[in-house]
Amino acid sequence: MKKIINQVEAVVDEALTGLVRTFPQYLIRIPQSRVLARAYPKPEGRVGLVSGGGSGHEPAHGGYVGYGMLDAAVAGEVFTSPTPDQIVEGIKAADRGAGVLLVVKNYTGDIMNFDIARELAESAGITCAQVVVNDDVAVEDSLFTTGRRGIAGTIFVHKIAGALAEQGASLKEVQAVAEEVIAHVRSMGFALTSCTVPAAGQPTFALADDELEMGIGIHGEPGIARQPMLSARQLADALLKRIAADLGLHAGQHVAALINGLGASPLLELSILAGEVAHWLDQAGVVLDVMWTGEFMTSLEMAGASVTLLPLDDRRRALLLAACDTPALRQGLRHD
Amino acid sequence: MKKIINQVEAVVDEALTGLVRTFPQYLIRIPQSRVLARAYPKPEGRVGLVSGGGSGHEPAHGGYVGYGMLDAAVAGEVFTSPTPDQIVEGIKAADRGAGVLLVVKNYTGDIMNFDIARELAESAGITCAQVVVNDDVAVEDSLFTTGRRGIAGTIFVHKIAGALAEQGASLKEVQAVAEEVIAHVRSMGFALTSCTVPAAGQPTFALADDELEMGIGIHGEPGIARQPMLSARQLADALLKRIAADLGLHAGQHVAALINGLGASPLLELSILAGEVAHWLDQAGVVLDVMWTGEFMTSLEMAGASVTLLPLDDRRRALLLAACDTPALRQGLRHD
Amino acid sequence: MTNREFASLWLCFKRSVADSREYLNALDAAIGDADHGTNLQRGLDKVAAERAAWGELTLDASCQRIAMTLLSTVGGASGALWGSGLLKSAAVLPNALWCDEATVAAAIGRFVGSVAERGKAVIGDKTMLDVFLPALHELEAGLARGQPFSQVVRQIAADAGNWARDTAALQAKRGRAAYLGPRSVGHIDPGAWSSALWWRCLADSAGGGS
Amino acid sequence: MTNREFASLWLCFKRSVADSREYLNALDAAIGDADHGTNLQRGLDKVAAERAAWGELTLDASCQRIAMTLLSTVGGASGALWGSGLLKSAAVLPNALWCDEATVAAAIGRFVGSVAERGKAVIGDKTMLDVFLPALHELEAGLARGQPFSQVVRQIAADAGNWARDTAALQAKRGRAAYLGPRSVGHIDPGAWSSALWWRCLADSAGGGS
Ligand SMILES: Nc1ncnc2c1ncn2[C@@H]1O[C@H](COP(=O)(O)OP(=O)(O)O)[C@@H](O)[C@H]1O
Ligand SMILES: Nc1ncnc2c1ncn2[C@@H]1O[C@H](COP(=O)(O)OP(=O)(O)O)[C@@H](O)[C@H]1O
Ligand SMILES: [Mg+2]
Ligand SMILES: [Mg+2]
Ligand SMILES: [Mg+2]
Ligand SMILES: [Mg+2]
Repeated sequence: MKKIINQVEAVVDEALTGLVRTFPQYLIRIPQSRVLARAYPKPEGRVGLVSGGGSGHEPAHGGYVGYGMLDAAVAGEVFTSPTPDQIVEGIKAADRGAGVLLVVKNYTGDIMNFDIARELAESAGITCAQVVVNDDVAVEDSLFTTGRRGIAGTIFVHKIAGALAEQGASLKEVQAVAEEVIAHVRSMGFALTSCTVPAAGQPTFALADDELEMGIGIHGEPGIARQPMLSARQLADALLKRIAADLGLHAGQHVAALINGLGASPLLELSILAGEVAHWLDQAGVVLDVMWTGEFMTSLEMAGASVTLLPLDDRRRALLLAACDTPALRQGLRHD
Repeated sequence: MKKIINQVEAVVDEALTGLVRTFPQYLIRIPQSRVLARAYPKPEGRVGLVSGGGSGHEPAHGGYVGYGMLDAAVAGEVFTSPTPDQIVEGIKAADRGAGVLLVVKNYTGDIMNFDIARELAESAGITCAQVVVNDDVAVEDSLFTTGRRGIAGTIFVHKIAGALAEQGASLKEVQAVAEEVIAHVRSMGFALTSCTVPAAGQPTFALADDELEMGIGIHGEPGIARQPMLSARQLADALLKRIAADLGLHAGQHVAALINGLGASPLLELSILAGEVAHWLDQAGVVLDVMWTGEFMTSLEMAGASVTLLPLDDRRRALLLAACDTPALRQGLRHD
Repeated sequence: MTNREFASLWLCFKRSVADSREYLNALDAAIGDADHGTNLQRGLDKVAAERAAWGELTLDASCQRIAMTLLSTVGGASGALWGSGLLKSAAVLPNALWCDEATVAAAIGRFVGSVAERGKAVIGDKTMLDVFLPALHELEAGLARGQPFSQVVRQIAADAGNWARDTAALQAKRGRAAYLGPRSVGHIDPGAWSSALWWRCLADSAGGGS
Repeated sequence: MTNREFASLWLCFKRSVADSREYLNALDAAIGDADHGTNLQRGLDKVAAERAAWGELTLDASCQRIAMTLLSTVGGASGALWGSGLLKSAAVLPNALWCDEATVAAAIGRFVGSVAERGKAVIGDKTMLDVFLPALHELEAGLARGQPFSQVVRQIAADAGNWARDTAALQAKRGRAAYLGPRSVGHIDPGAWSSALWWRCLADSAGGGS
């Protein structure tokens, strides 16, 4: 294992230090915690947004703390959901007196730790609501199991719910729009390499030079199938077919797409995938209103990517395009 | 070699297609060329900025085309400087009647191709000026060789010269500020892994699991020395010692720092390095006014990073912090 | 069970997990995210480090402290399950330095009930419950038959490794491994394995010398 | 030299470079960026593809076209050097289907002069000039001695591989390899090697059958 680190035990702590040093105009760290909160909190009386989860997904989630998105992000150990006490700190930091929405990805650990935290925060008098993102169509959505994972589609939830919260909507309204996004957003990813959890010291799995893992999550866990390597066009097709089928996508529909690198795949390759996704949608008669390409929700230094689609109506489009100003996502600058 | 591509010959072309599909509000592609230009050109009478070079450094340089930075970027094949005819297209696209500044990185191929292009453009009646970035202190600056390489410090040149051009300064003034930045900016990098040029099909060099290459460039070429792996703190120290010595850096000086990932190193690790750089500067009594951490000038999927320092005076700081709006760099949003 | 025995149970568990850390991570790498050993070790190291400061604590208080420490240092699924489960156990344990064996069984029963309720897993879902549920059953049955606690627990400790190993045949329905679907078959559940280690420590600490 | 011989020189060079592509890339990987074979091949493939459309072109025109094609498809250091160098050669070649051997030598002389001027390299800098300069010298000396062109060029072709190989001992002073400093020693310069291939093709195409 070769990484730009000091001790494996200190990775999360030191990365948070570095983020705050890089983005002092955006982020503060709540003392003695692993919570990043806005350097300039939103006005009193607005709904707060908290997200979080294991580390190793940078820029998620600290990178989305700022105007128009999150109010606080709680970082666990690498790929380990944060503990309830830390989440409570995040909720307190985000609370501006109008309630706090927790955006949780659907993992047993995250759900349970956020549940415990919510119980604690509510007994401390902070009204909380929670939404659970489960956008990964690679995983079967069954009542008898834990259901689908939450992956990169979470960023669209942060963006749209964050924009509405910034406008002064109520907790109910912000929760409702988040749930509306969750009901529509679908993702799927693949890996060309595994990643190495620092504390484990070796790659979680091994792939031959002509293999890929299809339907990968964001924790280095194996995907749903190992298969021969595909071209960018075939990859786009494999992901989009499954996403489109799940969504019942049809010609004339408007969508936003997120082409998300998992860590080691360079923008050169992600751009090629973006071009193929756009081409596939063109062929299907689907209107691509917005596309974001880059690294939004990574899996340490895994090579690979995920594709997310979110069907848009006028309101979701407007909220998605609303100005935001965070370390990792900035848009809406006005100039000549 | 496993990459998200179709055919190796089409990599650059398809990546440009994907970039334009992702950023239609920022970029257009000049037909039949590998030139990306602003979708909304700056007003007539302002100085144009053109940069470019081999591909494989994404988001450089197309990612910096937009308000406050470049007017056009010319992409060569992977790690191969663009040809003169393409550069001429870029110059034409950037020309708003007040002359065009070419920002070239100091590589024999780039220099010669830009030289030929400049001769062609000037004979077509476009006034050009050129600056050559050579910030890499790993390479000895000698009159008898090609001198130092241009690496990530180039981004500061784009930003500062671009901001001044946007304000309506003359070609002479824009060139002068670019040269001023070049005179002050210093960088150095290291690699934990090699990268694979798509057309070559295999890694340019091999590193053992406990080795790194110190003083690496951005083309997968070997660095100046192979040495045992270092911790993040030791890496920061090794780079900064050399940069500081070259700059004659002293306590009380104000600087901007750029922590630049080379492709595969995740933000988690870059943030740790950023924290160490900030800590080193604190210890040295140097005032860190601005720090950017992320992927700015990559070397395909190489793992590793470079650190850049630019001493600041009030004018350079103001230009560095001025608003800009490009695919890869956006700042200066005003909000409550 | 005395408070000393209770403390030595957790120190034993800390050592066992540390010794098996790589193995637990490897089990988790096959069907999860390679951190189960790291997670438990982080929490148990903290428990051991804090123990010096406890002095003579009553059973309810020490169980409560261990619960809070695990809850705030382990994270992940196992942190929430162990932490909140032990909080329930603490409510059953007395404000005393000793309790009888029926109370120990009741405390374990509350723990298992809490894990099942929070995690919504049932037997056969390939989780820690595939060790804890049969173990609890055997404990209650043995005590009901009038067998000595130490003997019952030693037998459970001997069986627990097999119960954990048997999870290899199961398809995961809960936890991170569930996302693998049929691919989860063929691998032992890491949480089941660490649970077997806990029962071995219980036998060693409270089962009386052999 | 006839225009047919001129064309066959370039088709030979295209084939040689294609055959040596991996080797040229490997040489460039050691002290540069692993693309020299890919770069030249891309340009020469284009030259060969366009050739069909040329018909019977005069020497100056075909040299000019090759120059422009290489200039606009090769890129990098070698694209600029070969392209702009050949543009200078074209200015020396006649508007005719044939030229004498002194004119060929003059054209090569202009090429070498242009490469030296644009690239600012001198002999021993570990570049293509470490083949082209001694080759030009031998050509001019041989012709001055009155030796037949074909014989002189065959001798140069035989020596060129050694001149290229000798660059291994040199430390690079120009081009990308210069950044390696002392680490560039011990590796053959890729541009010197491809230059040796060009001279071999000149001998084959214009040197008369052997
Ligand atoms: N819903 C659940 N009910 C019971 N046990 C569970 C549940 N989910 C996970 N587990 C247990 O937790 C173990 C994984 O713990 P750990 O790796 O520490 O957490 P994470 O899965 O969050 O990385 C699994 O092996 C399983 O035994
Ligand atoms: N200044 C120079 N003068 C002469 N030849 C040069 C010079 N710089 C580079 N070369 C030649 O070009 C070759 C490299 O070409 P190539 O790999 O295609 O371009 P790049 O270095 O831009 O990747 C070198 O091996 C060397 O022979
Ligand atoms: Mg985990
Ligand atoms: Mg090159
Ligand atoms: Mg785990
Ligand atoms: Mg090269």
